[in-house]
Amino acid sequence: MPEFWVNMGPQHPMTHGLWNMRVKVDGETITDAEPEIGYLHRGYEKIMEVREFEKNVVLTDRLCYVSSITWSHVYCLAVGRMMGVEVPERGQWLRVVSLELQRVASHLMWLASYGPDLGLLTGLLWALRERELFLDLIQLMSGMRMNQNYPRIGGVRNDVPENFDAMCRRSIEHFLGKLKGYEKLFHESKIFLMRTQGVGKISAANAIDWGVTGPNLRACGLNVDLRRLDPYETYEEVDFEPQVWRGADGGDSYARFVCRFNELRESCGIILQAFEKMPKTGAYRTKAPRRAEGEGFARTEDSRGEALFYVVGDGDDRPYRVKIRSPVFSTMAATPILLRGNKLADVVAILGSVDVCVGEMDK
Amino acid sequence: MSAATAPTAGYANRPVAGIEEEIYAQLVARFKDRLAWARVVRPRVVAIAIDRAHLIEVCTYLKEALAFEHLSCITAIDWKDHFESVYHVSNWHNGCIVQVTARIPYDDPRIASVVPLWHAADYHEREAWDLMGIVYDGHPKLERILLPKDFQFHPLRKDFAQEVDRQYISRRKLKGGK
Amino acid sequence: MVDWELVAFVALSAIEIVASILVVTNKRLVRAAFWLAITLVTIGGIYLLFRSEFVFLIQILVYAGTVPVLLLFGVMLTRRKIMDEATVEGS
Amino acid sequence: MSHGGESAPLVPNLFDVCKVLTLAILGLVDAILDGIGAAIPPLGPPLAGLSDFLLGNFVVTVVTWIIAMTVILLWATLFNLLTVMWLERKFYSRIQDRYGIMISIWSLPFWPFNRRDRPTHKGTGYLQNVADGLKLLQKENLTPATADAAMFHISPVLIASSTLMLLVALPWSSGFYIARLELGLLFVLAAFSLAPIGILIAGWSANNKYTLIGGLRAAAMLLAYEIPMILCAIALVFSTGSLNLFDIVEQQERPLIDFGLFAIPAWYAFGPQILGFLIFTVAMVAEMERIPFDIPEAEAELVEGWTTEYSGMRFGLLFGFKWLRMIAGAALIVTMYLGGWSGPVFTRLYVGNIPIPVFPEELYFLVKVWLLCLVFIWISWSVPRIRIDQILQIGWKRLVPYSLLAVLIGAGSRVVRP
Repeated sequence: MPEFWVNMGPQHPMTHGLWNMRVKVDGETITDAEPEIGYLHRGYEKIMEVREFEKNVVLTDRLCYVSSITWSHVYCLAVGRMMGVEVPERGQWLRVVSLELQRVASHLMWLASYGPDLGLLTGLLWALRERELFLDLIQLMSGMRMNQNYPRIGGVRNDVPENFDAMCRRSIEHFLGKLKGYEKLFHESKIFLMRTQGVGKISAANAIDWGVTGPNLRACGLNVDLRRLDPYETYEEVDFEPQVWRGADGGDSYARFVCRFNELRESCGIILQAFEKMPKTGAYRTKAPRRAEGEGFARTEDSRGEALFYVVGDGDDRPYRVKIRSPVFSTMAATPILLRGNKLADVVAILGSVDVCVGEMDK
Repeated sequence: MSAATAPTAGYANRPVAGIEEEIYAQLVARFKDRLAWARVVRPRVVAIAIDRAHLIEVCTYLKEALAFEHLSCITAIDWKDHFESVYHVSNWHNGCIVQVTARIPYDDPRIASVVPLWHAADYHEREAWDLMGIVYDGHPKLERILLPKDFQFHPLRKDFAQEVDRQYISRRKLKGGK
Repeated sequence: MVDWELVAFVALSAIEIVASILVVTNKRLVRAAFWLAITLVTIGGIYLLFRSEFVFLIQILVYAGTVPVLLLFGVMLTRRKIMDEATVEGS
Repeated sequence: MSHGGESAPLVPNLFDVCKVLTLAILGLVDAILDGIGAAIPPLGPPLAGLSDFLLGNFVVTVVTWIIAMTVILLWATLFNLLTVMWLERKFYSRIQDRYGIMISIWSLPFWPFNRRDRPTHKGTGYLQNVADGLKLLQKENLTPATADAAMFHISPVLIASSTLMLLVALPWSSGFYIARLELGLLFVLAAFSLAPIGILIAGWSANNKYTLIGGLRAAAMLLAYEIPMILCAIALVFSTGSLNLFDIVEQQERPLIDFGLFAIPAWYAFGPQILGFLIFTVAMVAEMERIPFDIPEAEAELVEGWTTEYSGMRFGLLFGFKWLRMIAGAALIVTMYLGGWSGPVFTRLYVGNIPIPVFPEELYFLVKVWLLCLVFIWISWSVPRIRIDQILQIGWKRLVPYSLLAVLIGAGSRVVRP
């Protein structure tokens, strides 16, 4: 049988967005792969140059709709560092809470899309059911389910409602109970293990070289978590365990799955700790100046890896240049390595496990 | 190096206190006269500026001697009279990040590619070429990545006018401000 | 009275002859395989006329169901070019 | 089984029932013709000749056949197919923690009662599949410009007709059937094996890479799973000594161990054929392309596999007949291994002198078939999809050797207990 290219995208059930994975198959085996991205390029970096600093938060929300707060946050952090704005302690803690809630929601969205990738539609419905809990919490916090527009330069937009910690505690308790069901559905399913174990392997050296970050890098056995390694906000004071694949055979889809899955629990733990450690009252926001000059960057542990914003100001009230470093953009460069030698059906098992979000990738 | 034999012990995932001063000292000692400027920005962040001719030298030193294995980001900036290519290179062992700013003249937007050092630079350099028009010499496949293949311009350049006024007019601007 | 068996035999034979001619004259291998399947099914029908149901069913099971599939499989695995050329207007 | 008396079908003999219906219809036509002949005298003699022809043996037989086949078709598609589709959609919705389809006759706008607070979303959802079918009927049938149109159009016909052929030989009870074939088992297996060529042709003719790969996968899977299926049938035939599905069911209609109050029936699934039963069931799941074996139309990577390019009712036909194949497969398994229409309790209600079975054979058969379908549905909504190489490994390296073992066991049990 001759080798031929199969377009998986731009409109394909596998892509979860608008991009194209071209794979060259020999029968069923992938001999080459080439991602084609840019279908969703909206010119963020250019648009942000004509909007005032504060108003860009609305834009950064829309970088990735499943993980809005983390992206707005890293932008606010970068601009705040450029302006030299100190965030009050309660504001920092609120940021941590919102980030972790968003991380859980984002990971659940990933879990929801990973199920149907493997033909397990039940996983989708279950994960979306639990995602509602966290969307409700985020809604209580920010007023919106999507595109929350919550972080601000120098803090957060508003304080949390009364009894928010109790609500979080209740939801998280319920959620942790439900996680056992997921383990039955995923971890204990022989077929799931057959599909994910040993496919899409990448070595740690390759992963570092190609700029793979976040859970995908930790799945290779590298203990690298920016919340720990380059702490921002109040993550230094939180006691948590970055989820690293400790087994011998890392770097495959299963390791990525396990790392991400365990992060759900870890993030819930962080939220609970944050409520214990945060000051009960106090300012949550400081006023930021309108104009700024200089440069600043911030990198955070986004749900998908290392998110970096590099902002340059020239004394105007708008950024002179903004650069968005999307973790998915970098991971996408490494996908041919992940794919080569696997079967055509593994494309979904691999690309689902790296958690692609097209909005942030194409900017 | 497979994942099983990776020196995970080397990745303690804890920031090393005072690492920025150490890195700064080493960089200054090594590239004393070739640095346009260098400073410690904040804990774990060092920023240096160089000319484009020294880029590969500095990057090789960072990667090989100082174990900066991870290229986080490449940014191209249009300063109207010159370009800058900014590299954020980070170290997974101690959490330090070095910002290398390379200056590129406006009339000759070329700089050496760092893909041989970090494959991560591949897409970022393609993107910088795509949006800013800086040619990265030695890049294996310098093609449009985000924009269509037949696109004619490099839209992030400042002379690629954005229709600011039609999109967004600030109150200050209405009053005749900047 | 019409001999219906004779009619059936003649009809089946005619279909079989036409189909077998199409097998060898058709340029598209997949169509040829389809006509081969038709030929084999009609042969099975003739077996049925001989009151040998078992042979008929085995004929359907093996020759109509499996042999063309194997043949098509082999064709598709060994041909250098599987897909037809695009013949949309303008390209 | 002896509990509650002899089993009896609700339809004692499909052809007799249909013949009564035929005679009634033809009698009505005859009466009308007589009336016309009486009203217009010159037409009398030719109409009398026509009615003589209509009531002749040939026409009655042909019309009876047509009516019998229509009854079976309507029974299979309108009742069984819709019910099993509804069962699936409701059942997997419950697995997924949601209500599932809810549109039923109560929620239709023309429903005259209870109009003010019509329970739009409180129905049982039985009509949803009808609505979906109607929607598919309205849709345009697209043919890709580069497709081999003739083959593209012929393959749904091939697949649908071979699926309907299954219904000819499947008995729903000892009286409710079309043909009592001596080689019924072989016939059903042959009819099952006809569909893959249609799938392969469909995959090739659409001239699309997804359909092509889907078709090739279907062919590869067929080769791997047809063989264990037939080997298991051979193993069963060692025990039954017959290929007649009626004989096979009859042999299972006795208790294996009688505990007095209840009895373990002598179903072949409980005997030495258990291995064959399991392998046959697994191979059947592959045959009807359900998750975890639905790789020919793995929607995650191949969009819809070999059905990608079909639209409108052609797609609806292929899609709906998947369930029909599932029903037929489940019915075959029930007939072969799970005792067919035999059941524990049979009671008769006498209306005058006519015995009406309260628990007819059809009921037991349907319950078994639907339960088996539910098991298939349960499996397919709780496991992911297997990869092509793994599926072929399971087929060739596990099922084929095990089915050979089943043949050995079947032959051995024949020798030990003749």
